[in-house]
Amino acid sequence: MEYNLTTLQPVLPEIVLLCAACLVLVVDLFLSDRTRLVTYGLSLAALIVTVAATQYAAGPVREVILDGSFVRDPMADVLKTGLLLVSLFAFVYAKDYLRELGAFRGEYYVLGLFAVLGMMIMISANSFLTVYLGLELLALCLYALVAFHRDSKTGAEAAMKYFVLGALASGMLLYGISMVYGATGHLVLPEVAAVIAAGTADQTVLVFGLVFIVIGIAFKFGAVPFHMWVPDVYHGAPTAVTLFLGSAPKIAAFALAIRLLVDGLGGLLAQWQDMLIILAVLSMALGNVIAIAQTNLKRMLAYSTISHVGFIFLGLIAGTDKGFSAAMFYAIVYALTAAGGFGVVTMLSRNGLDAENIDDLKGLNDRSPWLAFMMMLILFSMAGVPPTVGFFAKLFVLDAVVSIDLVWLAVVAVFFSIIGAFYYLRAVKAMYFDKPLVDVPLVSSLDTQVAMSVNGLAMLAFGIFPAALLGACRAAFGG
Amino acid sequence: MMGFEKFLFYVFSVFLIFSAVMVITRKNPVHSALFLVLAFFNSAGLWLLAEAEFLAIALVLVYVGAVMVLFLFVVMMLDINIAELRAGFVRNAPVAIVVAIAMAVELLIVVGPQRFGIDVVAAPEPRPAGYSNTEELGLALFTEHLYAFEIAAVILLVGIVAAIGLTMRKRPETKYQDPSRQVTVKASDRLRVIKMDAEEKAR
Amino acid sequence: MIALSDYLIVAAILFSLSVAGIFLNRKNVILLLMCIELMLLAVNINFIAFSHFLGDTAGQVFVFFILTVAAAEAAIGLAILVVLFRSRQTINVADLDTLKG
Amino acid sequence: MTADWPILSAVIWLPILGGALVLASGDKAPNVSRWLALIFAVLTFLVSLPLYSGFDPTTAQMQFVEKAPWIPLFDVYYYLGIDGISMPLILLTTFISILVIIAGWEVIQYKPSQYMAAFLMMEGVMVGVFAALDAMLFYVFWEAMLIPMFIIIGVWGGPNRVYATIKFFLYTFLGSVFMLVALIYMYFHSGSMEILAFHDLKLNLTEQILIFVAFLLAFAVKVPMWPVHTWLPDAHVEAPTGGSVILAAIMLKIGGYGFLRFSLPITPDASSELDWMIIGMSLIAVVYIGFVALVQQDMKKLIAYSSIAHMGFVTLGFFIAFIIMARNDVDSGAILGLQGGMVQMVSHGFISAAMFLCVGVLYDRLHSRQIDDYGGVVNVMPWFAAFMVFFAMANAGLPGTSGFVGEFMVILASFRADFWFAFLAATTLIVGAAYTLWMVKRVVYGEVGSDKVAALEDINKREAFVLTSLAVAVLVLGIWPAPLIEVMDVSIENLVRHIAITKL
Amino acid sequence: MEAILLTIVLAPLAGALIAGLLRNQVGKVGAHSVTILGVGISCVLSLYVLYLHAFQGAPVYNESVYIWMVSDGLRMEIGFLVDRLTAMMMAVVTFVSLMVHIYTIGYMAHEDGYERFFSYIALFTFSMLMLVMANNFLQLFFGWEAVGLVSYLLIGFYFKRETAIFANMKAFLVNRVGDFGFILGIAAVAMYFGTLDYAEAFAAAPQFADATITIWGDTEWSLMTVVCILLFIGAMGKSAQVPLHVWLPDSMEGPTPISALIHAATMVTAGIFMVARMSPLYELSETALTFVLVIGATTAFFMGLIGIVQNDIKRVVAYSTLSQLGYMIAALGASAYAAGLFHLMTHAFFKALLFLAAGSVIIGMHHDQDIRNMGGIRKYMPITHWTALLGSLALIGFPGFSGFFSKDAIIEAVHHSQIAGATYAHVLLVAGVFVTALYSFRMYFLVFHGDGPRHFEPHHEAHDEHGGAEAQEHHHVEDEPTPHESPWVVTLPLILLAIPSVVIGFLTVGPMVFGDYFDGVLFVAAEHNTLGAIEYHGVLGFMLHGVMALPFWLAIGGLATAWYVYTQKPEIARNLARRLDWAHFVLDRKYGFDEFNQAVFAGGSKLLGKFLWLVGDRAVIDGLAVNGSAHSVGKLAAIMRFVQTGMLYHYAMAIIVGLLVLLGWFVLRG
Repeated sequence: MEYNLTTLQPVLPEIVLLCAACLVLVVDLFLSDRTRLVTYGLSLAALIVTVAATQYAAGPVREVILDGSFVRDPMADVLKTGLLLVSLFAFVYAKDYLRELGAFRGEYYVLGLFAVLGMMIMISANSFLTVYLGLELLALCLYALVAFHRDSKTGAEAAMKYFVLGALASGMLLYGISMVYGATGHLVLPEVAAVIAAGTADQTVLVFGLVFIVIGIAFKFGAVPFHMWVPDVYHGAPTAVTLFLGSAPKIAAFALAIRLLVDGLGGLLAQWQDMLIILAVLSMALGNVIAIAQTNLKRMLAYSTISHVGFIFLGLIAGTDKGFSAAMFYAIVYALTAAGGFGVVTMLSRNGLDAENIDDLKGLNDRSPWLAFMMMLILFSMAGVPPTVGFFAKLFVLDAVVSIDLVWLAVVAVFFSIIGAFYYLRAVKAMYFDKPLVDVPLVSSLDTQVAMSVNGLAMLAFGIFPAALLGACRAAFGG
Repeated sequence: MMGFEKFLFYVFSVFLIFSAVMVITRKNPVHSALFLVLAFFNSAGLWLLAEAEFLAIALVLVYVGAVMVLFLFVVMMLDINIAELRAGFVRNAPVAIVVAIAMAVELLIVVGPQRFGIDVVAAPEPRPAGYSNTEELGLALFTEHLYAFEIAAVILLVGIVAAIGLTMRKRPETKYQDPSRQVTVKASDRLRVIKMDAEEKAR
Repeated sequence: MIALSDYLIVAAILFSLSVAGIFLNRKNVILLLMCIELMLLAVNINFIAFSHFLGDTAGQVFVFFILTVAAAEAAIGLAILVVLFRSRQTINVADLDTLKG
Repeated sequence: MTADWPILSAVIWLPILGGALVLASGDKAPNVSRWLALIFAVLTFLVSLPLYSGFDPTTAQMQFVEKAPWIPLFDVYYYLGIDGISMPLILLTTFISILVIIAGWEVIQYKPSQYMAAFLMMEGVMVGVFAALDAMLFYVFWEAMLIPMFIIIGVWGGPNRVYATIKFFLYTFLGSVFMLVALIYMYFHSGSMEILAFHDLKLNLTEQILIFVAFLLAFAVKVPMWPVHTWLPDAHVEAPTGGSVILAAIMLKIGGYGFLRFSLPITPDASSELDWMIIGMSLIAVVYIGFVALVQQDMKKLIAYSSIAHMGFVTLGFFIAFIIMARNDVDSGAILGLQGGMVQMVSHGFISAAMFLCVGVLYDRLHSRQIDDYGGVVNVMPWFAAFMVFFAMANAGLPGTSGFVGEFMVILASFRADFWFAFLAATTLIVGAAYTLWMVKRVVYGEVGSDKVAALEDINKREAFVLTSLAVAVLVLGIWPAPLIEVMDVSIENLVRHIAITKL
Repeated sequence: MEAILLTIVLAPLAGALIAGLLRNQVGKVGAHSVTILGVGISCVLSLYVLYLHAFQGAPVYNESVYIWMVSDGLRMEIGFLVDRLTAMMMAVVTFVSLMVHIYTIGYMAHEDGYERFFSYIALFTFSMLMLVMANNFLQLFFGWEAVGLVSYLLIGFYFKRETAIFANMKAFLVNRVGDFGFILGIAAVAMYFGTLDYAEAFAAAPQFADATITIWGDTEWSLMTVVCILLFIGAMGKSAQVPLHVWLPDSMEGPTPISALIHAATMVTAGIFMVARMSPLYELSETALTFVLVIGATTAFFMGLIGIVQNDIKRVVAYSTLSQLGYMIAALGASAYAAGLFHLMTHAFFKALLFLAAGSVIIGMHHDQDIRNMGGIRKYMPITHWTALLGSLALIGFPGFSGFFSKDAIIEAVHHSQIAGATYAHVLLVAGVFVTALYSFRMYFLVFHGDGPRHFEPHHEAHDEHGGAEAQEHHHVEDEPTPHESPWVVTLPLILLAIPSVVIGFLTVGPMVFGDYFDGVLFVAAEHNTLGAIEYHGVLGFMLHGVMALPFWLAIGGLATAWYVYTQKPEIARNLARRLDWAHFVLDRKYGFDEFNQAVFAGGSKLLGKFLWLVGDRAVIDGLAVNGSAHSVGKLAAIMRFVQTGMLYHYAMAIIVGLLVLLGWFVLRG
């Protein structure tokens, strides 16, 4: 096996990001709090450069290098780009919040960059080993980020819960991987798939391992009943972290699911389909219903996330390229939407007040009509109301399940989305119909404003022109 | 006929399970930690039986030498009220036992001899003499699994950054000088003259 | 001869015990962490057994990385624990209930 | 026929663009927003006129067709076109929108730019609903409508607006999502999202019934039909005048339009199978709601209930067609009923708009919608009273006003289906007159009710203009409905031919 | 011809629009000038048209003006059918209308809303003309409802008066009940005959003579019976037949000129006109004719009875109108369409006269309408007195007066009728003659005879309600405490109406009732030809025959009784009222129709409405279904959130249990 720059080209984005992250890490050591903006700027630059590298490395042909542990395919290109952009938004939104909080430290960006790296690794993973390592890299960064604001009691509590449950889930995932390894004798996903396709592996053992693996995936997504960490962590973490945690990892989780369930265990489609149906229905039901009872905005969005996970699962359940691309579309769109949603929450949390209750949205239209409008677009997108992109995300996954004659599942899904609409509407209601509780005008820096505008209008733009993104998602699955 | 290997296997297994049971039932976390060390030792023994010598050693070194010490350190450092933490232990026991048995049954049904017995999966030929498990592992690590190895490095780096970032804090009571600030200080930073209108005397 | 199933059964029992441990020691975070270590141990036994019986080093490599990750994980986990203890003066899980509902 | 230039697109996007501009103009100079909004509304109306003048009433083909790929991977096209069914409704929309802008002129002081922008955008979206020939495009417009309306009711509405607007949104959302599933299902089976392709899609009876029910939920809520009507009174009561006008004049029509464009032609056999249910619901709407309207104390609520009753005629007219076609001894009447329903929609668009504007005129002055707070308005507002009585009469279906035409046609047609249908439908002559005139009696006539009423000023020129425009429309349509009928004649005939053929 | 007809119709409309919409510009004089001009043109041209048809034998004009719409092959048009019947109606309508216009100048001189009033009555003229000139059912219904609208507006002319605005709503609603039947009748016509055109419908009708339809269960109904009765229900509403008569007495809340025009002479006769117009249909259903006959006769007698106990001068005339309408309807039921129409015409003149005279008296009495307060007015208002006397004589059917011919013809025709119910009808109609004479002359004597106004005191309440007229009235009271003759604009119409009231019957009974005037217009089946059964040998012979018949003597008896009781022995009336207090009570309460309607229909509707609203909408649909489900979801959410305990071990347990369940499900299963 020869290594040279040419063979390593597919892995260029990861290399670039790693180098950049290390650079940020080192540079940050020499910065004082006043010059911390350099870290911020470098981090953004790192992401942008990585985007460029991703685009440079991109191509329609699937490439597997590094002895089968790394794969770069169109799906990876799209997901990575999406991931990086969403992270970019998250980093921008986080800046002002962290400064106000007095926690504008380099660690956020360093750990954030490493988390992004972890996710990219997951996206490009081609073996159980890489999947696991990417997952852990992400998870470890996130655990640390959640506890990152050391003065926050909720942060530590959330981090502890997240950590224990995360470790438990990864233990289960590993147990599953070990069983699949035992049954097939391979760790590289396509080889596993080949063995399963050949039918020589013991089906029961495979399904046995599959159950554990599905649990690992479900945990990462936050699907019911493996969702319990989601509300508490979203709620307890500093909003800037929730923002990051709630957006980009959904893309990675999608990649995780595709890599494991499709690339590796595609032969067990019938089994994991049934499992995901159960999880999807539970997620949509529980997420939407409990969200109604929430008064904390972050918590509400957390439950909303759970319900959206149900929808992403719908696309996976279909088990067709159409379904996968629909789920991919959904995941990317949701990540972008969630970034915007939590971004607004960070922007509200100014002047040292951590505004995170729905009541804090009150009168937003009076305080900042533009921000309110963006938030409205985001909320309607989450609710799936056209012409926002959230609608198309839902449409495509529904189409996917209808295509496999699971009309009942589509009906269940839309039914719960009605319940879901209620709490989004309540937030819109607070912004537009209620009088503000405080009269402080909202100020935010230019970069935040620009990012928020781009983010909010993207909801509309992708809604009116969904074809491009859908096309990219379809192309990722050979459509 | 029960070979010596088999005998050792049983010994290690029984000790392993025994120590695992002790881990989860001891009142004192320190005892638990120590039993966990014992469990690691026993499983290292099992791994030796499975010809994974390097990992057996690594387990002892990494886990017993580092991780468990860390555990113990933390347990000691944090002044923990043991009694409080033990509350409900007995009450939880039945549930725990039921769940554990259910879990074990489900697992054992799958992993039992029916599928993985010796007659189903033949024991591998013993490694030839001179075989170095470490060498083979090393080769695999630095060729086939180089990518993973690099990632593991990053993970460790993150571990360091995170652990330091989380636990290290500048103590406010510690007084220290910052030369750069001393040099750049301006007079206006130190003293500000505020011009005030004369106030009327309150009536 | 030691059968593969023997290893797996031991691992399975270990796994079950770790689950039981989670149920038993619900209040002590450190013990929860230890139980998870037990679970990882079970996984590792699985991998090594499979690796042995399959004559494939990949399983051992996996275990190697699990050990690595587990070490980093333990470091971070304990760091979080310390942070938690500093802010709460307790590691009683029952007291970690500000976030709920 | 394809237009030389994309008129339909212009009619859709011009107001939306205008809305964006108005929104951008902000609230610093409210008059700029108002004039800008008015200019765009008038412009849109002018642009929409060629739809009538250039319309070819001799063909049932879609006209002014525009087709461009939108989401090719999903076979979704930006596909617009109109026939005789949609064209009148589009003109109605552009016409009413102007009036709404004018009606909100100085009444709206809180964030006028957002108010105007919401209405303009809604105008474009509603036109889109009528013009869309692609099911997904239709659905997008259909749902997009909800957002501005939600905001309009919620921001500029009355005290209980939050309940009303959320109820409105969820009700309609509930109805429409199931339609979405049905559309997807048909897409799955036909491989096309074109509505016209759905028309020819073979479906067995079970499929048809399920699809029909899904559509029914969507359209029945929108119309609204009994028993899913309860959002309407609440929404109307709380909505600002302009909101009520748009809601009553156009939004409800979209439900009726949906029946014509989707339910009937796509699921003719299910429609035929379940016609009794729709007819029952329609008749209940006419009778039951009439009585409910009778006892309302709130003017807007009363008019809202009356809207439900009037829309009952629309659905009745649509579905008696099946009974008529099933009868051997009657050879015509189906077209009459369908056309009657259509005319009733257009007419109700004018009349309900006018009624709500009348109430709005009073509300702007006294800030009360309670009938009891008024009385003897005619003494101080004679011109207003004249309009109010005129529109009340139109609402009661007086011949010579547009309100009569549709009801008359539907009664005539329903008699062909069953004597008792006509009997029950005709009770509206009595009940409809009763609740309308009783309200008029209590509000307009009598001694001056209170000092507040005594201080009322008669309508100003702006209000007079709005009400006069509507009065003219109501009269013209009542005295000479032939142009309207001619426009839709061929399309409806074609529809009837289509639904007469079973898909089984 | 079309130009003439259009001018006839549109001239009043133009007047109405100018007077109504430009009222601030044209002012009072402008308003009445323009409307009188319009109606005047219309009247002159109508008379010309009548002349053409009656004397020149002009052909029947049946053309459409424009197509209203064509839907589903059903042509709906606006068009004119002008034949002798129409021409007669047009002449009557425009003439009476013109008189009323002129009269109004005086009557309404000091009222608010002067221009509005003129606008309304001109609009009414237009509507009525549209009604009578219609050549199809649609336009008939147009006119039908349009006159109803104007009637509504005019009854509620004094919109401040609670009774007035109650009355106008009541009038409209009761009419709507009639229209309810009417529109169903039209629907039936459209369905079975496939057309709304009179000529085509009449031509198609005979084919359906034996057709039946099922409405309820398996009972077969004759189609023609159903159609005719449905249409007749419309006529019952408009022509105020029992039980839909309740609105007419209340309609007296309107100003007197419109009581004359609308609620006596023209609009209320629309029902009679309509049935006559539909004679080709009615002749096909004997059941329907019986229905018509019975309703008419019942109305004629029982409504007349109420007239005896009324004290409001206008109400007496109103009940008289009801009764006379009953006569007309009865005539139709007996297939004596010509007689009915003839009575319609004569009645239009003398009843308009009576109303206008009553109005004149009311002016003189300064808007006091209670006849008990009047008396001896003949001294002060000679013209009014004499014209009223002539009108009353015409009304009771005094030989030679117009009413005599028409009423006698009706009674004779009913007498000859063979259909079921004819005997009942005959008895009632004959008895009605006595009643008519009694109430007419009761009023006459009470108002015009006796010693001076018994109680002359301006009715303050009434004045107050008249708003602006108040100051004016006080002025009058101070200057002239006694009634005085009305100005010429009031008396001139009285005189002009008195002339036809007296002579028109004498002049036209021959051709109209027994002659060929209506040939080709009215259709009478041979077996129903009751008029043909009457032996007619010239006007004088008819009079001679009439004088020898019972009705004449009954009329004289009624007159004499009235004279005796109300001028000589007033105590008799009081004693009688006390003795027969139950009868008096029943009559005074008008048989309780109003109370019944108010309690059952109005009250019942409100109750039903409340029930449906509060229980149906609020409680069940909104409460249970809508908010109920929303609340239960909310409750569910509130409960389910407790699953999220915040306890780490619960979360871990969830994961483990989830694992157990999934394992159990998927692994153990297969």
